[in-house]
Amino acid sequence: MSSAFTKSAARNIFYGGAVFFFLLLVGLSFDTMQTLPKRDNRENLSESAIRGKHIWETRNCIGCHTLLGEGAYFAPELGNVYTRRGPEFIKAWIQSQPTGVPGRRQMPNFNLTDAQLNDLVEFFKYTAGIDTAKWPPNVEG
Amino acid sequence: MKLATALWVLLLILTALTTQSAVIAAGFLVPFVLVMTYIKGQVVIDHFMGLRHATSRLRWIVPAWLLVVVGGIAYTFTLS
Amino acid sequence: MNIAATLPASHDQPRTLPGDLAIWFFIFAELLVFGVFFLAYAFARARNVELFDASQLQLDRISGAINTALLISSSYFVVRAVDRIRHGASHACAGWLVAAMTLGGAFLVLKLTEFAGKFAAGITMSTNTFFMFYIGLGFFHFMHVVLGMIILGWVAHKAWRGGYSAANHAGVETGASYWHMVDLVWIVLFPLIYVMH
Amino acid sequence: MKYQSQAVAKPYFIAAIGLFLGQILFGLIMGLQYVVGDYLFPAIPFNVARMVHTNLLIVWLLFGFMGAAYYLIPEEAERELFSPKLALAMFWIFLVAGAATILGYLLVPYATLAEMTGNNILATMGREFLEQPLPTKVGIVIVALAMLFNLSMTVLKGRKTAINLVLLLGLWGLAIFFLFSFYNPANLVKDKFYWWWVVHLWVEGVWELIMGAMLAFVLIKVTGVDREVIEKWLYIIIAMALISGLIGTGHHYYWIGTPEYWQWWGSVFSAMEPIPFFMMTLFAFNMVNRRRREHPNQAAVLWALGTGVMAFLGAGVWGFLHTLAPVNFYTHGSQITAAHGHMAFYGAYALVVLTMISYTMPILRGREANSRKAQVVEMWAFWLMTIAMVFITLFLTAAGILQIWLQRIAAEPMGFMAAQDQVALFYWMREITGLVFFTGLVLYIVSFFIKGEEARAS
Repeated sequence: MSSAFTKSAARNIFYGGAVFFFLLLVGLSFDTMQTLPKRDNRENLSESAIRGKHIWETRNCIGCHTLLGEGAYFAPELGNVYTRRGPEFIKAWIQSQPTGVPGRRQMPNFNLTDAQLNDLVEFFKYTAGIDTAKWPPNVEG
Repeated sequence: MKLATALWVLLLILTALTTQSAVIAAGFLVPFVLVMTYIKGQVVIDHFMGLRHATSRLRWIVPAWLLVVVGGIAYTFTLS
Repeated sequence: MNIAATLPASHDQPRTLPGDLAIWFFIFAELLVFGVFFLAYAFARARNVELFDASQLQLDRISGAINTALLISSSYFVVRAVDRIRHGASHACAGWLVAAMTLGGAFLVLKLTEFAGKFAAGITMSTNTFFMFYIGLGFFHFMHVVLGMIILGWVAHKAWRGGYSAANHAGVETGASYWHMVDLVWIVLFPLIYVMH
Repeated sequence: MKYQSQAVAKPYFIAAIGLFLGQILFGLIMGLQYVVGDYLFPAIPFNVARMVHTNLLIVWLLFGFMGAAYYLIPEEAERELFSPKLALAMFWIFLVAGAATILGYLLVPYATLAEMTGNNILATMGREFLEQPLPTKVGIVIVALAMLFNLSMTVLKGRKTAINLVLLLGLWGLAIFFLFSFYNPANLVKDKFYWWWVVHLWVEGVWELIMGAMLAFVLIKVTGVDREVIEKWLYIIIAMALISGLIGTGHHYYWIGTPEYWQWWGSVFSAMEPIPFFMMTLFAFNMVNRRRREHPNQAAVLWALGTGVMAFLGAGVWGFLHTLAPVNFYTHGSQITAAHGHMAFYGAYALVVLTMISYTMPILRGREANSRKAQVVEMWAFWLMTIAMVFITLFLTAAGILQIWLQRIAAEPMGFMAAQDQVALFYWMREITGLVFFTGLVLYIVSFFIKGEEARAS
């Protein structure tokens, strides 16, 4: 006797399972949103840092760098760059690009003003303060 | 159905024993509770789910699951 | 009750897995998830015994035990329901299923009371690893009870309207198998999280 | 071709292949920039090349999905498409919008592009894979909605099969989850959290429905196995995909500021994600073994089997490799991710679109199958591309392991660029393998122009 295996049962399991696990995802996301204030460093999300995030986005920095491990893997992790390098180094580095060393990877110069550089650094400072469960493993990112 | 009813009573007794066992001697607790759990699980699998009489090639999966889970839990209690 | 009725129907004819094979894929997947979570709990506990033991003391073991009894009994009622439909007794089948669902509902109420107490005490999934498992796994199982009740309700409704017969009742077995799985998982979950230390 | 309106699929497929070629060309540029850092600088900086590479991938896959849907839905619904004209109009809108976007990336500095296209009104740009300017994003939504209207009307008035319902559901999900790309909060953690509701819920959620439906459709056609059998397995496989994949989103929530319980939830559920892919492989081989006919288009059968195997390897095995939180702690944001990304996208999505193209294109061109000669070339293309992709993945994996060791584990951790210099050899090997892949792709395109006598069922 062959086992009963009907398309309608399979379909019900698909729809039921999909709804069930989507609701679970929504539930966990809801809890995450409740917990985030303790972890996401929102108290340091200043106007300046918000402007910095805008600069980060409109220069497509994610096209080369990672931020908290997400992005391209062509250039260093910047989620913790504030800790690794400090504000002055970051600004000087951005201003001195591209290095023009033959054969080396090049970063474009975005001609940022001092105010924009400060905003970007504020954004990195805010990012470095996010509780990332101790990632990355060390300061090199 | 008499069998099922008897097993139902058995399961309730084993549950009561599991709950009360928390106050018995500590060293004895874990093996006792695990054996209770294993018996209860096997009863549900065999007689409630009805896998004892199933002929499918897949029927071993659920008892194997119970064995692995209970065995794995038992193992971790030997670690500490 | 005639002689045939006292014997499990399965003795008469060899059967494959009860119900529809499709539900068994779902059951296997669910068991896998729960199994991995149980072992994860056990290994996490072994690495942090004091924390787990101390946190466990805050649980209401009696509430957990009552809930175990409720689920086991409802599982038994479902067995009765399947037995009835095998004899073509649609209304009796639906009655037993409603009884099982009532106990499931009681489980949900008790569980919610338990959770409400924990939330009132400021305990969340992020409190510590023990409570991550207690609340997370408890809630996950809670959702399974809800889903199981929806399935049973659907089956009961169809049974009441005469949608199943002694010859054709795979749908009842399908729902029953899922409900027994929910019960089986709780049978392991209760001693693991509430009792063993 | 059973219905005249299915012909609208053809331009979609041609565009898809053209954009695929573009994607690979930019991939080669990037691969070279990994080792010759100043190659094409400042004309095409790496970030621009990457944006073009990934956006072309997304757009050609979308073209492929749309073309496949316009072919598949009428055939399954057993009626003409609701409006072939609308479908054709959407094709041109999407193509022009896509081309304009790519040209925008290449010709205008990104910040200027952002300013020109209203990013200051609603900032959505500059996030990985969602770099498109606001008008493009709105365009994608409009094109998707027009397509969904068109297809839904077709299905509503026609036969409803599991395959066209699942495909339609996948496409609706694709459109709905894309809406999260318009949500870009200043809070970086929230930004990233909901960014994954587009990216993850696409590739490990609704796209799997699209993929499953397309694969099931082709399998029914080329094997002649009973629809009932194929459709119930389709439901079970996609059920498993969503059961594991929805909470599997958690494997992206380990280190971005989200609560730490995601390490447990993400690990447990994403560890199950290989299961549906494994089932899909078994499913494809099983159905082919149980075939009731020898379809003359053997190339399509090869692509279908290849999809099963490569999706399992790329998405399943390579995903599992670094999905558990304790492993991911070290591999997160390394070349391991790149390795997985390449093989998963190729194995699951590029191959399923190519399967669909391989099956439908001869029919769209008025024959059941291409000539033996053309099919042989097509199969060569399959093997070249697939083997090249396996090696690209292996080299990137090797690069990743070495990178992680030097940069994250060694007692004296190296800086990022110092570690990159150490793994340059693997990048060179990847680039060479990339050329092999490119050769395969050229051969694939050539196969469309090879004539000869139509292959017949044996």
